[in-house]
Amino acid sequence: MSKVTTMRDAIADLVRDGDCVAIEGFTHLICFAAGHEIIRQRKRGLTLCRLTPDLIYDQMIAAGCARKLVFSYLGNPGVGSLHAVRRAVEKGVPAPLELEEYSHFGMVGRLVAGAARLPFYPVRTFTGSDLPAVNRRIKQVEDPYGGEPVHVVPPLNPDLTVIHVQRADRDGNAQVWGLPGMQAEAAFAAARVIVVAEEIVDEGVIRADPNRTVIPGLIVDAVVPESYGAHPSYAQGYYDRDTEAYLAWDSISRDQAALGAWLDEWVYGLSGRAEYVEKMGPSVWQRLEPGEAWSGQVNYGLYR
Amino acid sequence: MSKVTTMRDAIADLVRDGDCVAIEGFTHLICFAAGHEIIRQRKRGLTLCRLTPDLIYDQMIAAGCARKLVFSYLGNPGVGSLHAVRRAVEKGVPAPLELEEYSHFGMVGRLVAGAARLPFYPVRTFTGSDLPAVNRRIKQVEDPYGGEPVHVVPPLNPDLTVIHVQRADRDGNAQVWGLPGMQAEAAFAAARVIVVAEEIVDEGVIRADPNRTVIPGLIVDAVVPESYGAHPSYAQGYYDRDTEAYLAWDSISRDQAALGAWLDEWVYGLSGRAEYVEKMGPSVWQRLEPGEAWSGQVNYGLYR
Amino acid sequence: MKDYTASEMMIAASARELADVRVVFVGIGLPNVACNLAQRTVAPHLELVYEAGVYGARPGRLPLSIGDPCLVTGATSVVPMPHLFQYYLQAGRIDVGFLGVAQIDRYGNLNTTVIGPYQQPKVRLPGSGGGCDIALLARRVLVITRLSRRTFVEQLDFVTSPGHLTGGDARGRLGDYGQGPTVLITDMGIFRFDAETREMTLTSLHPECTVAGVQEQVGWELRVAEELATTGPPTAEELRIMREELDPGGRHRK
Amino acid sequence: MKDYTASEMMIAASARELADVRVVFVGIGLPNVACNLAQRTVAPHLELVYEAGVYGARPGRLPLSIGDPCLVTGATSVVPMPHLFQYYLQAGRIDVGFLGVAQIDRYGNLNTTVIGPYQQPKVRLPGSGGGCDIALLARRVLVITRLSRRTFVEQLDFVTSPGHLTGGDARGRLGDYGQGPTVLITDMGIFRFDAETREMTLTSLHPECTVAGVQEQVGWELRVAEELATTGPPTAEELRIMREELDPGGRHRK
Repeated sequence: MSKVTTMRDAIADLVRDGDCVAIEGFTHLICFAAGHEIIRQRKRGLTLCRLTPDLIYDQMIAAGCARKLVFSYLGNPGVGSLHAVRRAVEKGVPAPLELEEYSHFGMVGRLVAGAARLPFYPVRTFTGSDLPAVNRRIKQVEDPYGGEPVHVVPPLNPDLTVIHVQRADRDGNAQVWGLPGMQAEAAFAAARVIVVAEEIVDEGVIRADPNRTVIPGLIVDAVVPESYGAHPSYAQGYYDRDTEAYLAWDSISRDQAALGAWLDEWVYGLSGRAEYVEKMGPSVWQRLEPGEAWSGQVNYGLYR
Repeated sequence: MSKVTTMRDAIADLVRDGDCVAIEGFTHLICFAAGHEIIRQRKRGLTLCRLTPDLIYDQMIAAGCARKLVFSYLGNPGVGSLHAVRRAVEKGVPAPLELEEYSHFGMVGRLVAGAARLPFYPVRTFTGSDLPAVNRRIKQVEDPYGGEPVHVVPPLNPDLTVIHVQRADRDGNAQVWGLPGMQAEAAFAAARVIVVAEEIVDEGVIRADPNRTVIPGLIVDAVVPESYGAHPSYAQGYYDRDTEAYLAWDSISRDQAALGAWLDEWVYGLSGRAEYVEKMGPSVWQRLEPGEAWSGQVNYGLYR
Repeated sequence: MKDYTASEMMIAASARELADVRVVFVGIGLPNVACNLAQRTVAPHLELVYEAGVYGARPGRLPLSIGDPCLVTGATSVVPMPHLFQYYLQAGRIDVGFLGVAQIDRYGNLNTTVIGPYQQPKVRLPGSGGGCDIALLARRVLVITRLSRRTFVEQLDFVTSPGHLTGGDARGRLGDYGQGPTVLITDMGIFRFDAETREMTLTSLHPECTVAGVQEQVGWELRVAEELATTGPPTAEELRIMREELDPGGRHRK
Repeated sequence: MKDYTASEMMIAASARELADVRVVFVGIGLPNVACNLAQRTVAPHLELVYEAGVYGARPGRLPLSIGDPCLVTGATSVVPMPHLFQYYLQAGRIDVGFLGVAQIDRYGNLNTTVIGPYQQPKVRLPGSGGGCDIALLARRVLVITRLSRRTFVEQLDFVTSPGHLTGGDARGRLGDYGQGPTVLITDMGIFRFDAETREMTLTSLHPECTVAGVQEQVGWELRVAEELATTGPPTAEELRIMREELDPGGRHRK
């Protein structure tokens, strides 16, 4: 069954105001295209979850989509602050933002518990930190085998998770190489899943290498083909992380007006990712094109 | 650093009488070569751990290597009983065997806890089953978030784990395709690890496809090249599961004398796996040779 | 005279129960044959899940073991076991768990552990494997087994995999688990579990079988549905697939 | 006059601390530069671990982010994050965790969360990321940061990542965790933590730096080792690698 659709339709159908939304991807495969479409469709009151909110949530928060953020690292990775988030937290601009924070391992545990339908997940961290004091969802359980008590975190189950992948078939069976991050867990934990793919491939391509499949079509509601949909983050083997864009965001986002102008130009002013790619221009995509480093292939063997 | 050695030396150096040993591999990649060498070196008093003891533990128990079995499925998969284990359990022949049993999910949880150094692992199973009544290591913890109590199992940390893989480099960085089973968890949970590989490859082969690496050399003590080392189990893409051998074992193992003669011929009477392969003869290996089904390859991209 | 065996009838009837099912967790032995037949007949889009770590298998032959290499080649996804048991089974993604059994009672509780006392068993059976986990966590459970007084007992020697426990709402009170056994397929007829008492009830007899014949193989007073159906015999196509493709050796069809 | 910057001295000194280390968990920012320099100088077999899921990275360029694609291509193993955090970090497989910081106190406790009160922060910092996890679970921790009164404070606004807590055996009483910070490398000197009190102690001054100069940047009365060493200046090779290979733009070397 084909679930292939456009980003516009997928977001319109599957994102509701007030939803808990995860656009996952740890540095790798962050679906900016989905985030921009959510901004464009002026979704409101979202709880946004990600380990690293990154530029995409900075943009969504600046655009007024979110009321709450569940996270573990609130920075522009390798650059510095997320200024829009800071304005919301420090000054309530454009609106106050509720924070619920963990360490990375805490967020990892939350998503594993969500995917596994466990009531809690044990993580040997947080001890001695002030985090449990400001986040009462971090609790402890006794060790029934007589050891020390261990911290636990509750499951995280987004209403919607968006996963960007290198390739998927029409049913949503999706493959990733390079950093798998929390992609599988975020998808399995969610009630609804959008898979956004650099390429739509035949089912046979997926079945030729089943060990690379991280998400089965079974849990996928919509499949969106969207080339360069993760820029300025990256897709291993397809394009590089756009360091210049991450550095440039630091100055754009320091000023709410400049940020507004950027959103007008790059999000509201465009119909979708295809226009973004065209407007960005071929020199950018050329600069980000990696050389070749092939995996080699393995024989699964034909057994009849 | 090269850790390449022979099976004889690896077993002599790394298996001690009384050890807790896991030769892991769920149906796939069960290292019979290592089990036979343990029999040949007459190791004694072992606690053997595996989800499915399979023929290899049936043979090791018949040979008197073990005093205890930790497991979840005590059968000849797809065929029927493990007769040597049954003789030990039902009649104490050749010696009594202590059993500690779980469901598969319980064993999965034990190895994950062992690999993750967690004091326990929660699994939503066992409720309503008699298993917790006969295995007091299965306990419950309260859900601090107000839900139902959940069963937990304790970590399993073998003294030694043997993992069979399709390929590894000299440092023990090992890759598997096809069923990954509990290979990674069993290795990470262990104090000592032997990697047995169908092929030793250059480090560059491993680094060309890092997503396929399930075991890092970091946790590996010895690397043994051993072609056909998993027979009559199989290595995906290398050789088929030997259904005939699994069926034949049913009658060989029904009789302790016949089984003893089999051990004399196929284990004690041979110096190692190379002789076993030669004695088995080319027609067997030809019968088990699969056709080709290649994975295709992916581009990781060169980033400089 | 019938031109098929009782086992062939049982396997065909089992496969038909999967007609509307999307995802089945396939147990070892007879369930394996039935699910593979279903995928080739009534349920071409049936996703076969194997505890070894396979989702979406398309085996080119009948696998002897549930970890056969033919389950991997051409599958949709192959994953480590913690992933399969947690994100698929425990998460409630499995529509049907399909199990075989050594002993079963009237409430569909299953024993695959021991005959006799646990500490000094008369017969040591294989144990749970994934059985207990599947019985609790699949949304519902199908059971396939041959009728016999050794199998259909008043009192289990050991409850490996919970069915409806003592009947009624006993299972519901266990907590957040699947609904347990809904159908039991045997070599003489099909049983369903009463909506209220949860006792197994004969609802369909296979051709040429009788209630008295079934009762003879069951260790308690059998409950029979008011309207008893007759199972349609195996079709020529079902028989052809079983005999030519799935089990030419006849291991499971005898 | 020195032909290198204070930051170059700091990075070189940090890299040298990794001489005998096998596995380092690399934090974002300065630790990233120091670990990459170490791999190219004193520790060619150093295994770089990145929280994004990379073991055994051999980056061909200095990654800006800890999830850069250059960390993946040519790495030994790339795994999902639960695997990395549990089987590597929590299991005690990481020899050294290498962290940067916004605020640090005399016992090596780290704050990367807020300046000011948590609920109404003056400055909202990035938060823990993997910091708290690495600080607890790596066998020991190295910290790299520039000296300044804003950073070296008497009292943290928030303990994100525990160091030695209130000193003495306070950390040991926490339970089964790593030994915490053992070395702190700054732009003016190197500190180690007293075996008994666990207070940070200046043990080496970089060339042309003074105790008084260090004290000026620290918000409490500094503890200085009886025998104070002088750090060897960056070698020509260290400088060449930093300047030509790792950070030609000078982002971290200023």
